[in-house]
Amino acid sequence: MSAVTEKRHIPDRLGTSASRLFASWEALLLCVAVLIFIANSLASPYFLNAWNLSDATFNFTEKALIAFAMALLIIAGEIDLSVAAIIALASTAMGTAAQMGVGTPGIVLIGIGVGLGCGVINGVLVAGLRLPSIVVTIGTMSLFRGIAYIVLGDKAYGGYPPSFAYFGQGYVFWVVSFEFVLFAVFACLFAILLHATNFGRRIYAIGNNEFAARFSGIRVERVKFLLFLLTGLMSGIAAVCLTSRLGSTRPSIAQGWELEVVTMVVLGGISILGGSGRIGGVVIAAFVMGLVTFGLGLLNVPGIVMSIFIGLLLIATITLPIIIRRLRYGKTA
Amino acid sequence: MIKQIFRYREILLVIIIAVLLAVFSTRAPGFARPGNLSNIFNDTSILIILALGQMTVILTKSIDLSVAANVAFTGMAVGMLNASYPDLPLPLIVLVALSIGAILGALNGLFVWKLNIPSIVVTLGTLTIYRGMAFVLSGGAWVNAHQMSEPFLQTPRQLFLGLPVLGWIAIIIVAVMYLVMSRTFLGRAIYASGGNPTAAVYAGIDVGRTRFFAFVISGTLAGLCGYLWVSRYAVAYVDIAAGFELDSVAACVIGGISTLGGIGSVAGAVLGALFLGVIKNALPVINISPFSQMAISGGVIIAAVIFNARQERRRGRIILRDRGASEQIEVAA
Amino acid sequence: MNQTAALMPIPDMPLLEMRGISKSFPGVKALNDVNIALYAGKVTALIGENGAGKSTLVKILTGIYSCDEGEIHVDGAPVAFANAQDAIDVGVTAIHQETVLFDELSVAENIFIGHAPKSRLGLVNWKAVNARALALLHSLESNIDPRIRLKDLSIAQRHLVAIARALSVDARIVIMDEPTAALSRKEVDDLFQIVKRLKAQGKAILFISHKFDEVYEIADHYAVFRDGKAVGSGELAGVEQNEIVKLMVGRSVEHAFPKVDIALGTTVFAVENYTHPTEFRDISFELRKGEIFGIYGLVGAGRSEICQSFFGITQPSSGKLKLDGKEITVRSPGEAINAGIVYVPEERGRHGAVLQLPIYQNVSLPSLARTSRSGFLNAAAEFALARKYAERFDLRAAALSVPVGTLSGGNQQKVVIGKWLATQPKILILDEPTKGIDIGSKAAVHAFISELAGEGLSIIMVSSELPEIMGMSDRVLVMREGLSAGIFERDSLSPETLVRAATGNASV
Amino acid sequence: ADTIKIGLVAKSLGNGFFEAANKGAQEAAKELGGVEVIYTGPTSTTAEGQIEVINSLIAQNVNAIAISANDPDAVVPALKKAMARGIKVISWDSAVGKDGRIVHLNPSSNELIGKMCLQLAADHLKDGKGDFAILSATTTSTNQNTWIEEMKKQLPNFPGLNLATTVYGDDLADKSYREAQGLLTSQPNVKVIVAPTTVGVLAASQAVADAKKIGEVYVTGLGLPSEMAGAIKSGATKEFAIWNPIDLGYSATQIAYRLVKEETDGAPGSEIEAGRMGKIKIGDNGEAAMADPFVYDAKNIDQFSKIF
Ligand SMILES: Nc1ncnc2c1ncn2[C@@H]1O[C@H](COP(=O)(O)OP(=O)(O)OP(=O)(O)O)[C@@H](O)[C@H]1O
Ligand SMILES: Nc1ncnc2c1ncn2[C@@H]1O[C@H](COP(=O)(O)OP(=O)(O)OP(=O)(O)O)[C@@H](O)[C@H]1O
Ligand SMILES: [Mg+2]
Ligand SMILES: [Mg+2]
Repeated sequence: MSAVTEKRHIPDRLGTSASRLFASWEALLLCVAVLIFIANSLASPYFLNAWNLSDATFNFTEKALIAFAMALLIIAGEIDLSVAAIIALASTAMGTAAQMGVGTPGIVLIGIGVGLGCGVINGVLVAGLRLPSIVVTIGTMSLFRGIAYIVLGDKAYGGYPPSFAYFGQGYVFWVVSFEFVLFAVFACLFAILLHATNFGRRIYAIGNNEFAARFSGIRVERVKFLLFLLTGLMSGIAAVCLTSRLGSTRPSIAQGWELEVVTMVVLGGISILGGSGRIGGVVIAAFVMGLVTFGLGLLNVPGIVMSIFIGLLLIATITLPIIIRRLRYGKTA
Repeated sequence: MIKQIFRYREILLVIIIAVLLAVFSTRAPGFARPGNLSNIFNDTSILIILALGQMTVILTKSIDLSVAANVAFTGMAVGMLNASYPDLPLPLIVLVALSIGAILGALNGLFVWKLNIPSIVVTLGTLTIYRGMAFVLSGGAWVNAHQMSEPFLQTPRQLFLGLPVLGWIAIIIVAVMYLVMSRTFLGRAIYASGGNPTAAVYAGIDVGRTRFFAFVISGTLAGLCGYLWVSRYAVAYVDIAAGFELDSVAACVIGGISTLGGIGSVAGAVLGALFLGVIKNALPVINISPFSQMAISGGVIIAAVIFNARQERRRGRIILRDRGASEQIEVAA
Repeated sequence: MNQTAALMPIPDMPLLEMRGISKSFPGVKALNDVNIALYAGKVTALIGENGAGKSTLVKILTGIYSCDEGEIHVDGAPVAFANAQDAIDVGVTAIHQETVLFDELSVAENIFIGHAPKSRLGLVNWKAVNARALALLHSLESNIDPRIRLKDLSIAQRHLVAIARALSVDARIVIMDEPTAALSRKEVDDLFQIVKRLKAQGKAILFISHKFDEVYEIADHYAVFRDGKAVGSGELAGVEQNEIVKLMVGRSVEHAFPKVDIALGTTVFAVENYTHPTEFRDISFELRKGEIFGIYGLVGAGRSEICQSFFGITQPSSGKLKLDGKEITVRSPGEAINAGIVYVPEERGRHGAVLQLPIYQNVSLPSLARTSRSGFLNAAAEFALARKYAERFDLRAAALSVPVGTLSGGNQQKVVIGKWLATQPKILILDEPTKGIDIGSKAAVHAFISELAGEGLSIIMVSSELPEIMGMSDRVLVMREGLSAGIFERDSLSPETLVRAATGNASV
Repeated sequence: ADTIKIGLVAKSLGNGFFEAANKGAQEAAKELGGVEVIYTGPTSTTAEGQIEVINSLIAQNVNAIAISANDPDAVVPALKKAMARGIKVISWDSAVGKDGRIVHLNPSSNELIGKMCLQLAADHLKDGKGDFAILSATTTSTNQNTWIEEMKKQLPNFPGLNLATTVYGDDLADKSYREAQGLLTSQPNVKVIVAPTTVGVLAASQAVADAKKIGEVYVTGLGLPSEMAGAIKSGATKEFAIWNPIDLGYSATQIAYRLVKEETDGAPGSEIEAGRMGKIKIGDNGEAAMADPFVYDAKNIDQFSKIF
């Protein structure tokens, strides 16, 4: 090593060994999903039935739509806890429109528009005024749902046009629901956006080091603003699906979804501290959560006990790799 | 000292609360009577205690979303204990409450300390687990007033110098927490671990262990609140204290505790909780439609966040170089 | 602090000895079977290239990392440190390479955190803490109020606090990891006074620096690390600098700054009466094609701020910028990059690189618009770009896909400079380009800067190092407290004039 | 033959009222033989939770679903799907929109409940004259809203009785308590608080007791004896009413069974055999009503608080 003048060759990548691939989060999660699938089919004779499995997808498709956008937001180091409240507000707006006799296309546009509008508000507060997103969205969470309560009070809106039911209850072919198709399409779109575009790369840069990203000419505020907009948009779309599925709107709609969406994202391997994670993980996590709730539902396990399982699953999937790594490499790793 | 700079903000909060009280009492003559004020304080006691626990955790750059679930589980446990063994002396029951709370808090803390899992993930998981455990423990059944023993129900209600014991407990906790935060090694370690974790390691502070203790404090206080809650409302059921995790965070934020850790004071947390308490109590009294309450609290939280950020910014030194690790204010808009 | 002569150990038995220390990080053997000894009343200088393992040794010695193999002996008895507190208890204290202090706590709290005097009830006695902090700061010739928050101090004052913190422990072994990197000459002199006093008190001192003049000024012993191994040590007196450099890099290094004289072209960049409400006022200068324009000043003079305002990070309140004769406004780094102005920041870990992302992604980050096709990433183009600059700088890394954070400081700096050159700028602003870089890499960076200027790039270079400023610049702007203290032509540069202008004091 | 599976869906699990209804359902199942009652429900009172529960019941090929709905409209699509797959659906306690079920079994008629609440309020006031306030559950609870509506409708029949205000405690103990406390402060004329929900009566009684206003302000409404025993003892409540949830669960199971067995089609006007409850007559809109609410007071509370 004495003659330093000769240029070293630096390889592009270190070899990706098979063991590394298997140690990835997605692989682990996939195993969990398969295990749960097997356990479910053993535990209940009703599980392996096309229609039942199709019904099971409704457990997660709407939440997953939001989770995709939330994943991007969390990778960028922000969070949006107001998503469920956005659904409530968007649904209320759609209900109001339906009462006034607006047709299905108009209702859908209004729902998505309100979602976008809420996204703009969050975006302005967080990106524009540089406020911490976790508290801002705790605030807008109360605000958005609060407005829904002011509008609706103790009333409910129903009376949506029959054609509106398609978004939440329609099937594209055989057992494949419209919602599931929407889920699949958005999964691909978001995967491309995050992993194959400059925009996606910038999200990672911001999440890892906001200052360095800014110094690299990335317009951090604009990216964050767009991400809040995107989250609002996806919440709007989820609101359309959910409202269509329920056929009615009450201000308490989608209560508590924000935590389930965040759980889905984190279970999908997105680091809550920002900067790392992949969409594929979120997709698998959606299935895992859907399978767990549906499987336990078939056994008539109460919802709150299911949530214990989800909570345990969340902690276990995060803890296990750490413990395994410790056992293998010792404490410093 | 930290407090010097922040004194301004806390005095401001006091003024705002006073103004609120004045405004409300013009709408409802009875509102500002000492009796009612002590009522409000008493009613807010539980939130104050929870906010102090939350503050401790937030100061270390973590968050405890499981406090409300901890209250529910502990409350249910001591409620059932009291119902089945009415003769157990109250001090023992309180000790049990504190211990259960501390154990649940310690569980959170262990994951954060030993496995280095981000607190938001851990407590998101335990939030559902603890509440689920309350359901499993009780089978969903309630513990009602007539099943509870006289001392269990009445002790926190005893008047002492015009204020119920519940209020005095809050005052004692505030005093103890003030001492802990300002005069003990642990207190300094908590500020240091949140303000600059790397520097804390270099200073010989075990950041993980400090966080662990913060979670134990938060859990213990939540356990205490579990008993106080059940006794105050004379009923224990699975859903008690629903939503209090966010209320306690909101109280901290309003009180100027930075969600990025290391900044904030006991007085801030107390005032933040009182602020929320006054609003919550005032709305029904001044006949604001119950439907607008939620929107109003949301608006208030957002306003407080914006205000706090303004304060932070205006506080800049003669030279604008004052950039906390938190945000780079001068960076291009 | 009341060290008495009775406690002084026998001089030739080492006060502290580290034997056979090894430490690995994933993919790197940072220390390999290292032995080092520190003696009471002696300063040992630890010298080595970037990434040689110096800071790693310091961290092991202060209980922040645990070593994989090896043992530490103090006074001949083995010790083990589970955490930083254990090391403090044994009497080891350190000024670390990074400033590791608490912005939100007061100066006194910063100094005494972890070992504050307590009252009988076990509660901290703040009065006593403040008083002791004040006394300590006085002994350092500083009049900082111990009650104000660290946030409100200047960088140099913070360093003093860090030093006071290290001294507040009644330690026998004092470690200083590049303590002078951010200090002006005057403050370095003050620090050296303290070091001499500590020496006289019989403490053992480990001193790490890349600056040989300082090493020769203060050290008694030396130890040289190369690639994680101790390759030489002994008494410094009588050892030539060149011999040490040879040990360090395995060859001798040209010492002269390779500034090549080139004919300067037309004015490409002009700054007129640039003013910021609080940071700087009335700065004017012109930059020509191929010119290296130095900006000199003490830390906190506002050099970084003015450069950052050219780059759109901060906004001036008045004044004009002209690029190629046309007036421009730069509102964001993005606009600056598009205009061809780039800035290599001073704090590379915080502002320069995204440490968690791979090398190639860091290099391509500001150039994504060029390496991508209609917004979609093109990994091949990114690798090609990164490879180009990695080879040009002789980057040392396992692969282009490893995170930048795993590289040593010097190699990180290479990535950061490469990242900016990859945007093919017209004007390159370098803020302390060789801060904390070893002598070998430093020469390479200097050669490269010259080469770039030769290619017609206009360069603004901020530096606190006189030899660097004098060796590299065509002209030098000296700043003092946000104001211009004069622009000096290359042939009128002398250490005296520059320092006098920078300090406003004739007697330095 | 295969056992008949009936899904009994509660508004939420853990609520004493529904637990009692389940007791009745199990009793009916035993009586009928060959019947398995799956008692289930979401853990919080949401429509979404109930839809998931309904989906899993459909997946288990149950023969009938008997539901107390959290939202009359939101569960309809899911229930329609169930009916499309040959499952007989009825609602009980809290109704489902007409398209979503065959029969709805009211615990009592809504008029009667409204009247009962007003009667209870009047009983607590001197000469039956004065102000009272309503402390309800959530703003979206179907039955509470219907009953409040009925109360307002029948108010003219009680001259001198004046409804001061209606507040909502969301079926949360702390919120209800605070609302009650607010009433005590802001509405000094209110002498009776009527809460048509157990959580509400309980919290209001506690608030009255804590404000030392026992004997001055009374709390009444609809509650379970086991939960209300304390309030009666403290004197904050003199009497309250409730129908019998055991009978309700019993009848719902009976009706579901008959529908599955196709002994009846549940059309308006038909009569359905319901074991010890006798015959239940299906009225307009496919609704049937059980008995009058029963009033509990200090004399009989101990006897009933042990049962439900
Ligand atoms: N936490 C870490 N994780 C992985 N690698 C590390 C870590 N810390 C140091 N290293 C590696 O260990 C080696 C020694 O680093 P160290 O910081 O000790 O160098 P140094 O001699 O202090 O260099 P400099 O002069 O640049 O400060 C380098 O290759 C570095 O990349
Ligand atoms: N008085 C101060 N208070 C707080 N921070 C300061 C102060 N002075 C300097 N700093 C910090 O040091 C950095 C450098 O300051 P500035 O740009 O004014 O100095 P400089 O002349 O560029 O010196 P250098 O680059 O050598 O540090 C600033 O970005 C700022 O964060
Ligand atoms: Mg180093
Ligand atoms: Mg600088």
